[in-house]
Amino acid sequence: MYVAARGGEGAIQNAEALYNDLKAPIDADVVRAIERTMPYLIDRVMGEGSLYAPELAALALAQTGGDLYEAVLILRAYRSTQPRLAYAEPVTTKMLFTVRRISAAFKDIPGGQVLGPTLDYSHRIFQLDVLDGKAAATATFTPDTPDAPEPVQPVAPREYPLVADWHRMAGLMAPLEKHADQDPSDVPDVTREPLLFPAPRAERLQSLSRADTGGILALGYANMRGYGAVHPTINELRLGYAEVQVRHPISGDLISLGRVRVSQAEIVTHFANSATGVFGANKEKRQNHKEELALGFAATMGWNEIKVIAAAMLDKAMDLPAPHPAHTEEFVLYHTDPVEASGFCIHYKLPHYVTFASGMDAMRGANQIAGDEGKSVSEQPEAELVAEAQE
Amino acid sequence: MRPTQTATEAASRATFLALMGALSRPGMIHSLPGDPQGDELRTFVAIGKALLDLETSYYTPEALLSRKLALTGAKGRNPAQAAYHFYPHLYAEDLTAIEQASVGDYLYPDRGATVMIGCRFGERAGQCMQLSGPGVLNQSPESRIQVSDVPLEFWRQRARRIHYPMGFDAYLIDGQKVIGLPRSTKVELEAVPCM
Amino acid sequence: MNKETHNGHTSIAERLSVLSQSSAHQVKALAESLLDDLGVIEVLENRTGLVMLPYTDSVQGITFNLGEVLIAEASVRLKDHDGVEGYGSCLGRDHVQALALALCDAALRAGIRADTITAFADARALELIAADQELLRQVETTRVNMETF
Amino acid sequence: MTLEQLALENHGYSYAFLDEFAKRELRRRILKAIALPGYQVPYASRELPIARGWGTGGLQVTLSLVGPEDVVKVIDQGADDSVNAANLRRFITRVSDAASTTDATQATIIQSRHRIPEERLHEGQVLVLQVPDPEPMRSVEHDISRAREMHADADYGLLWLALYEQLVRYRRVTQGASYPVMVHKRYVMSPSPIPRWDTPKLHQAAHLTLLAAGREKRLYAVPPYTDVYPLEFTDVPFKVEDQRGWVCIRTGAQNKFMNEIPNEDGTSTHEMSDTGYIEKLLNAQPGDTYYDNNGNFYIRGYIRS
Repeated sequence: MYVAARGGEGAIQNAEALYNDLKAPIDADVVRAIERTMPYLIDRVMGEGSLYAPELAALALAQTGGDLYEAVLILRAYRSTQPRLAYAEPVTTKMLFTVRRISAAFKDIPGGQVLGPTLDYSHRIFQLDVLDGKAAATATFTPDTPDAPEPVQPVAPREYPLVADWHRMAGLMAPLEKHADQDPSDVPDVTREPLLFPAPRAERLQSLSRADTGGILALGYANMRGYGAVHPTINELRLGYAEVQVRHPISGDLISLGRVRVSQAEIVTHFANSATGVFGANKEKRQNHKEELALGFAATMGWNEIKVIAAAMLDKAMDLPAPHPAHTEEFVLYHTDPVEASGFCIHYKLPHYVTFASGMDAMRGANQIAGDEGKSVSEQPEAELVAEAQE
Repeated sequence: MRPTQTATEAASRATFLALMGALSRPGMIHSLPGDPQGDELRTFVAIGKALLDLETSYYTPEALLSRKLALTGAKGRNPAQAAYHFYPHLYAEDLTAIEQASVGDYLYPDRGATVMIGCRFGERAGQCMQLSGPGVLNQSPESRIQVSDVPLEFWRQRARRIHYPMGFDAYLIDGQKVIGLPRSTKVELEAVPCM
Repeated sequence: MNKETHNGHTSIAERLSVLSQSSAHQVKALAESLLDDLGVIEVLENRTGLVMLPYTDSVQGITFNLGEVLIAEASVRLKDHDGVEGYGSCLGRDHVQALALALCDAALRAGIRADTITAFADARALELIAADQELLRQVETTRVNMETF
Repeated sequence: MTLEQLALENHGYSYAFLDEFAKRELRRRILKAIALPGYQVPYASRELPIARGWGTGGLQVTLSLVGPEDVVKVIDQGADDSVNAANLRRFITRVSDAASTTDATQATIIQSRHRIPEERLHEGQVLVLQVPDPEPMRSVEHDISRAREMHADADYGLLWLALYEQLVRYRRVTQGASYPVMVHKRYVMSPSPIPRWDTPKLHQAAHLTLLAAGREKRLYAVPPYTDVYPLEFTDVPFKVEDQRGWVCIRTGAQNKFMNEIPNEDGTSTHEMSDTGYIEKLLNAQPGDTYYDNNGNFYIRGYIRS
């Protein structure tokens, strides 16, 4: 009948051991295989974990048996133990070593439409031969180019112009404002300062970058499906590699440490300035009421197209003067952090018997008063009463 | 994972615990760690090391101290912008700097500054003061303090600038000893010496 | 490494960039072969840590923090060579690789076995360029012929 | 000499897990919280290797305070041996080398979820309370920016109204745990989901209480000897849980906060929630408690009902 006197400590250790026992043991080869065969899963963990470290992301997945939220948490917690050594040179879209770049707004764009690596046009059919051990899945690159008899020799450019720059040149969009050179350590940082609202744009974009893919998709989809006033088109979507450049502390020269995978999306809507209430973020500065295109933007570490497309739409939706509650900045940014949302959800597994008891007491007290007066509070919505009485 | 605390970490923590104790019990003297024989700036430098880094800012009129505090990575700022003020000696002309110290705003009163002031405790010539507010036990010995080397005007200025919850928080420092005076502490000047 | 040489000269920084992106195994072997010539080495710093990667929003042009990148770094001083210092860093958590890079950097700055290091770096640079070209050739095959899109 | 020998050892984790930047930030915020009793100070809130919502706010505060000479007590629902308490204690001692105890009066730091010990804490002790939701006005104002303005204006009308509505509907205040309190006559504060039984223990207490919400990134404090009053109407006084007649099955004690344990026949058994106090009652001489054996609170007149 007693709450187990000293059962807690042993039980938690055995529970963890059992978890590990019900999955195959891991070793360096398993971790390496995860890293090499599941780059998109690794990218998702790194993006949400806010730490680019493919080897550790693979280890996190292996250790947790692929529980995505647990893997993200390990990566986030590891960040807390590591000193920040430097700020890299800011990455710009034009500098991206781009391998995929498409626009839905125009048939052709300067630089062209390049599909790069994608499953968009694949038939989602099992390669059952792999299971039967008859054939390896298509592992080698053998371009299928029916209308080009010779193997293609030309090389794609590594960098592309911005579609948005074309809008600007064509007078459809406000010119880019000049921003004074900023010390990177002065860029607002949600990991160093708590998020307060209205959030600076830098904090909004950083939050979206590390947000939960599923959460962003759900809110973004609600926006796309009809709860948003934005009717967006993908202006430009890119996958590429960004160079990580830091200053050599002795010579002051920039040195490159290598590249990391990044993705970014821009979405575009018409009538940024119209009286329909669709305003750009810097509406105060545009007093001429000339109709302009308005763009939303998002980027993340790793290749994760769904997240950046949905996030770019939310970026635009959050600028609306009176958006649907699900698209207000506070709502979106507070509820899409994977570590906070998942942690709070599972915290309900913790005992709450003190708060429950306190609530029961309030309910019994109310019932007694009601009983004395000849009616039961139980006729009142009881669940509501206990809920009110609890935390 | 073997937890080992470095000497720097241990010193920072001990300094912080003294400041936390002092602020929790205004008027009660707490001891800061360190060498009691060191130079007179040592406690200010130690507090700087415990609280400052590149995410915050400081102001001090003392050039040598300023150079030492800069080593923490904190930004040297003017009195109005600095989060932490350090006055190894508080001269009358420094009161204009304290006048500018941030008292925060109603939404974020925690943005009010913290002011460290070098002074002497318990000397007979000192100004006697009665303290009250959170952390002060009525009638306790520490509810009265005697402080010298602080311009009298400072106390009037403090009373004028603090509109609780807005205001600045102060630490009085005499060598290794520290007294905390959060903005929540009411200070009444007494006409006669404490002892 | 995608920077071409300027006027035929490759700077130390460019060579370091190539070394940072070369395989850990090869760079460690190179550094190991330098040890005897470097004299007494003082390792000033050798650790893992984070580099914040800022990103530029293409819509409003503001800079924001995309996320952090795990790196390893090292600083060394060559005590027998006028205290020349070297620094190296690389992606990931291999702090021995970072130390190897810092030693190569110090050796280049002190002019010790510079030819060996330079030859190694230039060979790796060609490999990196070739790998990039191969990828871009593959990407080019995915360009959409607009009449059929 | 080889490269491997030359490389510095990479031990990876800092003392008490958090790096020095994180600790300094927490410490700066804790000092501001003490200067502003009951006011919610925003802080960055680092991620820990424990899930968010499982005490990471309290844990960060503890880690910024703890040293090797500390003696730490960790409780959850009053119990030292509950799974979450055991896990947090294991983590804190593992990363700090601090000792642990179940004795509330021996601990230098007590981290707790949902309870304040029955024995009176003394000067110099720090009680760290884990907070799921720091905002006492959440139920009446979900927009935290707006709630902050209401705190700034000391505008607590909506909260009073909510209590009044409970009175009208149920003839009593139905707020259970997390009973809102007024601190130093200025800020209304959530005392964390402690039962109403524990709320008076914050008033003019000898110890320092630090409260921290990791997920919501707010921390706040009640310094020693500070006024803390539950929101109550002059004619409807604040009431603690009514457990009169409940007897602890293990100790025979009464008038301490009890867990109710359902029996198969529909009746209930009761057991004290504070397991450290049970242990002491059974094996040693406990210290003074906040409530005497007749259920009287030690500050006479504070609880009016």
